[in-house]
Amino acid sequence: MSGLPFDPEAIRALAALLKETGLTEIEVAQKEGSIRVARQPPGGAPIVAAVPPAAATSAAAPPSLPTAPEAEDAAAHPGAIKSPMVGVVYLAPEPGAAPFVMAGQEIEAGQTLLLIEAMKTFNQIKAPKAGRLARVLVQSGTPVEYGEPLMILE
Amino acid sequence: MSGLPFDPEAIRALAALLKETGLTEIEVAQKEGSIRVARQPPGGAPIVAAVPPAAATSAAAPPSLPTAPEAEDAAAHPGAIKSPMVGVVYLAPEPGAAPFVMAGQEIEAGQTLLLIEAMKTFNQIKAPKAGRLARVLVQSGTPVEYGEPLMILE
Amino acid sequence: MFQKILIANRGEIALRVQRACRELGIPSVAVHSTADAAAMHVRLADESVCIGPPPARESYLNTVAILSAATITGADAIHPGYGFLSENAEFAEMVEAHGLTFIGPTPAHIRMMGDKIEAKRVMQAHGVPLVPGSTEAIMEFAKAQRLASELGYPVLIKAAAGGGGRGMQVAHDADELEERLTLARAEALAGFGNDAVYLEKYLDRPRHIELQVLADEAGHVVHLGERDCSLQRRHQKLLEEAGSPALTPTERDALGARVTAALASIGYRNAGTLEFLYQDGEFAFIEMNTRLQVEHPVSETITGIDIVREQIRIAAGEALGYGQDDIRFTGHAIECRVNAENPVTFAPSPGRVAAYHPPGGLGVRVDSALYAGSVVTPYYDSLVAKLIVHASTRAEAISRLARAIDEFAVIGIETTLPLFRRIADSADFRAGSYNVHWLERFVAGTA
Amino acid sequence: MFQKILIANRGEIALRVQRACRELGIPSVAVHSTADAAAMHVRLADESVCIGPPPARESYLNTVAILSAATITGADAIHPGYGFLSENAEFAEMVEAHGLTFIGPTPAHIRMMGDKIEAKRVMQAHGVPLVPGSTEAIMEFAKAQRLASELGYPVLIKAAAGGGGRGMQVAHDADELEERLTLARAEALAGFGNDAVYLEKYLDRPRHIELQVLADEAGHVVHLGERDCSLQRRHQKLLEEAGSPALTPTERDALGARVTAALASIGYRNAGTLEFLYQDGEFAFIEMNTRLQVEHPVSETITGIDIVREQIRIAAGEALGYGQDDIRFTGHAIECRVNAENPVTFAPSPGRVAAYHPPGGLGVRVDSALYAGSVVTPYYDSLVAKLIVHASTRAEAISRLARAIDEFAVIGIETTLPLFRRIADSADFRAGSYNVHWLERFVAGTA
Repeated sequence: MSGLPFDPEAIRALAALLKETGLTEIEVAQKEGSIRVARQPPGGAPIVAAVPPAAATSAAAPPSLPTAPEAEDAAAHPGAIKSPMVGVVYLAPEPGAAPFVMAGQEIEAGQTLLLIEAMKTFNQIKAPKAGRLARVLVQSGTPVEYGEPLMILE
Repeated sequence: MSGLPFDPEAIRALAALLKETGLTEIEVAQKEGSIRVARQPPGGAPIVAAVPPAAATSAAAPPSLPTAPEAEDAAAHPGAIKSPMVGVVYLAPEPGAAPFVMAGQEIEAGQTLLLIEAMKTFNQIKAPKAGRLARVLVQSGTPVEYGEPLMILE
Repeated sequence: MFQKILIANRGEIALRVQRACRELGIPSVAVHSTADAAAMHVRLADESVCIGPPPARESYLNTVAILSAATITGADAIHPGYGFLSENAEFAEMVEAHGLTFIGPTPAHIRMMGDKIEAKRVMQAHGVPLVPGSTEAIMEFAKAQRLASELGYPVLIKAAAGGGGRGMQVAHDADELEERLTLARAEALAGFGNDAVYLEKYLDRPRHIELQVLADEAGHVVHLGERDCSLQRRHQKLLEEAGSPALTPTERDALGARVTAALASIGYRNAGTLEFLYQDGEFAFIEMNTRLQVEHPVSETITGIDIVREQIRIAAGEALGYGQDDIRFTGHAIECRVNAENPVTFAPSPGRVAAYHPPGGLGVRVDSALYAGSVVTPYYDSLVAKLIVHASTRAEAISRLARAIDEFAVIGIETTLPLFRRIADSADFRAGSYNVHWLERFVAGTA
Repeated sequence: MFQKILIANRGEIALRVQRACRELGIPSVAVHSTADAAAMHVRLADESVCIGPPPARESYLNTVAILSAATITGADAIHPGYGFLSENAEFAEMVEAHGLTFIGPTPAHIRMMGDKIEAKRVMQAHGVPLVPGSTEAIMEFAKAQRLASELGYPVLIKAAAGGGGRGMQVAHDADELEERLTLARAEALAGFGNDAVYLEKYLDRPRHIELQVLADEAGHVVHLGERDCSLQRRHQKLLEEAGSPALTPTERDALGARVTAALASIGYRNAGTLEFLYQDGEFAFIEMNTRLQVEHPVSETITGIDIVREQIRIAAGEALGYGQDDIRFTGHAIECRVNAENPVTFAPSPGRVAAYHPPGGLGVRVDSALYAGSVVTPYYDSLVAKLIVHASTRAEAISRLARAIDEFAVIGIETTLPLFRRIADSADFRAGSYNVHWLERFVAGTA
């Protein structure tokens, strides 16, 4: 016996049955537990069971610090520099000064990209590698969450 | 028997029924557990998984008047004679008498097949067409629900 | 106590009664039409019997099928819920003729209160105030004319066999009277098989206030306080609260004393509700419902008394075991009737519920037979859930209602939840200043 | 009142606090780790801030991130929930140093009660009975030996900086004492960074009974009655009820009077809970929790008081506005902590919740952050839902609990619901005859 908390043979057999019968879903429930297998039909829509409760309540206030679709895309970018902390972003060493870096610029590894202030402490965020700074996604003086994409370094 | 924690034949039979009836989902629940099969219509909408609340609670009492898989099959049979009312079935005109009809027998349209007693009234159930009585699905003296298959007339 | 109870209903109220049975340790039987084979009250049932095809007339109103189902399952009592057969005296008699117990009042009391003219006569005889009007059927125009000019226009013409607001006509002046009277009688005949009508003074801005009562077989009667059900659309209640924002405890106590004395006099038993119009500090009895009501949870919430449990106990011959002084009213409760309807047009919205997530937390109760994957069919009432909130004060209850509605997810069908969210925010509702006409105006945007 | 409250927690308690904020009309900020980006407390939030990666140390215990989140969102108060930073005096000080309000007691009181030896000294000085034992740290074996023989074996060795049952050792006789003492000190050092321990007489069959208190800044203190939390496994509470089946109202009132007087003397404010062992009719104080507790809903249920709302009001400087005499105890309440664990082995069961359907109806409350499609991660506590029932009597509450469990569907993960179903059926539990050791034996099949 496999020691797994389920019977892999049973799942394989159900999967074969799915294929054989052309079904898209089989669920078997017994005293010991239940197994459900599903297969997406070719070209079909995904089978999703979960609808977020919040989706129903248009009355609910939208979250602030919204993640714009643009930011979502950016977060998935392999060259995204993400915020390592919650705080406020500063793109220049002091008000009125020139920014540390600008979009389009070639960056060296370890070069300071921006500052994040958290609890009165300014933390330097440095380039993890050399590359071209494709985009700056945040504005000076704005708050950022943990994990929020700040810049794209290609 | 396969030793699998479910009956592949049952699933195949349900799959065939799905196809035959044009349904997209069949769920059969019994004391021992439940089986659910679903098939997405070609190019159809996503199937949202509905899990019966009761499935979680093995402590819940099983429904009485359970619909056996046999009865499920029979109900889908085109020659099924279904009960037009709730009541108690009698296969013979009186205790000890010969039954109105027996399996294997050729039946004429309008011939009395059985009685259903509802509120002290005995209602004759007659053959809707001529044919061979393939199966008798109920026993004399047992209760039936509305729509429950009684006999198969082929 | 009963061995097994058959629940002759469907939807949330079948589930409500099933829960009470389960908590009393009594097995129950669910009955259902073929359309409801996968309904929640069937899924969670100890036992279930399919009693007919989708039309209610052939299933939930099919007395023979229901009594057969009780016989074959060995049930010894039937709970009718509300609607369907719950106020059908003939059915109650049939149940008793079969040696089973009807969980409700006697057939005689159902019949007495089912005749709205007779109900008014009885209540008047026992000191309950009425709306000024006729206490007998008006069959001649001349008599109607005489009475209407005595009462002063506008007058309301109501069917003696009606109830719940069905088959009513308003005559605004003498010129309209004959036409309205003819119309009302025709409607009454078509709707109830009886063209007897009666006249009442038409109140222009009443609240609908009703009193929940419980009475045991030994003649002990208590009331569980009032419910304000003034938020109505086309005479259908949509939101109820207990207590009424318009009533003082003194007014409640005075009305309660009068009503419980009247019911004790006529020997009423089990649960019942007396409905009143309330305007200018005066109550006027309009009708009595001899059954459990949709809005019973608000009374349960403020008193802590399980009304369905009490119905069953009383029907089994048990004594109430407490008096009026033992009943305490705690905080404020509001119920919203969540219907499967468009919240603006009120067009029915049957369909498959793709996702369902009720609100939770402190002071929130949901009575619903919905579940993810369930289907709201077009055959029956559009009520799919009742959201009940409880809090120390009315203001807190309204805040709780708003947050609970915001959490309530019913995906796949339209519901009236957004309407209730708007009501919760409205200044008039928050101030408690509304009458039976307010909601129509609010919906029309003129409140 | 506050302009905006940051809720420094997750799961059901974050949702609980969020609901209270919403009902008070106060916007709130949810914080979350990356693992909780789709969690219910984030989905329903007015505003949310991701504060770190999954490990609690880097997110929910990350004081800098939480204070930064409060700063950037403009929150003026922080509610810590329970667990995490809720009893961290340094955090409370930091919050106040930043000009924000910590919704809880003063840092000084958190610190006082965080030192379990100091807490006992303070309570003793104010007339609250203790378990016989040392009221100072035991650092030498000789001293421990002398005290243990005075108390009589078995004795319990506890960490001064511990609490909640963590880091305890039992010495059954003199031979075991040195070994157990050494072990306890090593555990205390590893677990709490402080090897101070103390000795208590080991009670063989106590109940765990605790008293919920509320105190405003003006020094008004009330208690909301007791909770019986004797159903524990490995010192973790699994089921709590109010009131205790073992206590009389007179005992409750006497203990309450003593405790509220003691807290008034030390100037305690906000919510708190005093935990006692109760055996042979005697109470013995063991520790005080200076925060909201998981099981607070049972007290809310029997008193009608919204404890989280009160915490917020008190922190904003508002007066309680009611005295002890205004608090009424109505009916009986039971809470089950539904954990994502195998109900037999208690192995954690993280995973995706395929379907979720909480029970409804009269007297049922569910506090849970689960929803269909939500994911129970392996990073945090296994508590996924609290099921709370209320009824007129304890017997009815148990029946209601059983039927509610039968309706509760959580598909995709294992939960402890089946265990609670078995408990509801057990004769010992129904009789109320259990102590803190009962559940371990019940689970082992020897109860």
